Amino acid sequence: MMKAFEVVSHPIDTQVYADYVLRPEAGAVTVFTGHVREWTNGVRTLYLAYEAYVPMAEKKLAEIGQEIEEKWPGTRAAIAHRIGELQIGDIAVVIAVSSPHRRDAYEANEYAIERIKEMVPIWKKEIWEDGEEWIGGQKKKPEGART
Amino acid sequence: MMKAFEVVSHPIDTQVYADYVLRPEAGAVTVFTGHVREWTNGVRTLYLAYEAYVPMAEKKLAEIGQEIEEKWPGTRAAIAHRIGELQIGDIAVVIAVSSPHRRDAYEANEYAIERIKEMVPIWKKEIWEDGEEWIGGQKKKPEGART
Amino acid sequence: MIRIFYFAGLRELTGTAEETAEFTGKTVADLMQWAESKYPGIDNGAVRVAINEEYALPDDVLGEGDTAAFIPPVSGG
Amino acid sequence: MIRIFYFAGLRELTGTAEETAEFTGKTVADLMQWAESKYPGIDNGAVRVAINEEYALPDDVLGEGDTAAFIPPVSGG
Repeated sequence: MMKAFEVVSHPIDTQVYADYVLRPEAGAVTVFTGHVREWTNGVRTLYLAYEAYVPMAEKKLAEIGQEIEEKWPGTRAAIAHRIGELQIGDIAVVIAVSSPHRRDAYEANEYAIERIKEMVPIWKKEIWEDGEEWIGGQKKKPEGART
Repeated sequence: MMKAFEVVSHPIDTQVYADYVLRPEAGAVTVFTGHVREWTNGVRTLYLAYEAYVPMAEKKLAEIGQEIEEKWPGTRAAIAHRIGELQIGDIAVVIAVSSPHRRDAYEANEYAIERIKEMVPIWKKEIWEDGEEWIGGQKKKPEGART
Repeated sequence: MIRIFYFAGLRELTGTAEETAEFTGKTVADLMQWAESKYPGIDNGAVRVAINEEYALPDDVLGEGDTAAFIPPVSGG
Repeated sequence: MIRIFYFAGLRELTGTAEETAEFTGKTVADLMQWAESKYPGIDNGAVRVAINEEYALPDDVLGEGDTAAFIPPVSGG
């Protein structure tokens, strides 16, 4: 049985979260998945290790869900983040949002990933051929202006 | 064997399109699904019927894919639209976009659905309890400003 | 001869999905005028014509064997 | 007694994931000062402290049985 906001240590099946948010009044569903990328700034990643403060992370994910339902009434959200060792291409995070109209589904979904990167206690370690490092403070990297 | 830009008359399996766009350099995948909604402006829909000018529609979907790869270099897209009779909750359209960074994946995905609604020759007929009507000119409805 | 397709509400208006007509060398505007006189109401200002699966302009000229399609406002998605 | 958790790079810095200490009635600022003297470098300006799974302020007071966590900059997603 899945929880709508959860940290898991198994591969993520996105369909579970898309199904959870679908309702007869929902005309639009957005599903975002964040994947382990092989190359970041010219450095080749072998794999990643994610760690979380699980109970707090699940609480914060649920808070993000609440924020979304308040900011975009009529939406429903589900979020899961995987921890442990992840290989290139694996899904680290899935965010599913449904809403009657598509614009809200896009906006609320993007809001969720921004908030996750700001405040959910989950950490990523990148393992390269010649070393490894815990990544932190990513939200300070320039990513273009928020719309 | 799926095509990356296709009109289909069977239920849409979103995973096929998400898998198609995933590559080792893609850190983000957005999958949008448009679903048959039960209520629109207070009127209850029983089901929908979609019709397409299939060869032209597939050509136009592929053009949208090209536009996206030009506007957001490094992205890859796949789009499918279903035709025939669809029930409440069924997926009418799926748009999958991958990109190295998440912002492009959101923007390009939303661009695709806007373009579909502008220029892809596909038509929706709503069937209600007391009648039916071909829907047209939807893009003229106010939907909020484009970002 | 060209082939002419009608879709969605226009198919219901004309009562046919497809027909052929003699329009080689004539323009899209000519075709529209002919269609309006045959199916009053089809030229309602919102209909586009596609030639060989591309949106066409009123001055575009039809060639032998071309396919024309009357495209009402689209509503996919 | 309170329980104290260390995560990610801080766990590697301290060499421990969890310990207990006597901080009942003291503040988060006191806890941070104690941690910095025990594990130099932990108070690097980017670390947040959570009490019972909520981010806390320096003046917040710890209660008996509370759980404190040192939260380095997060990097989920």
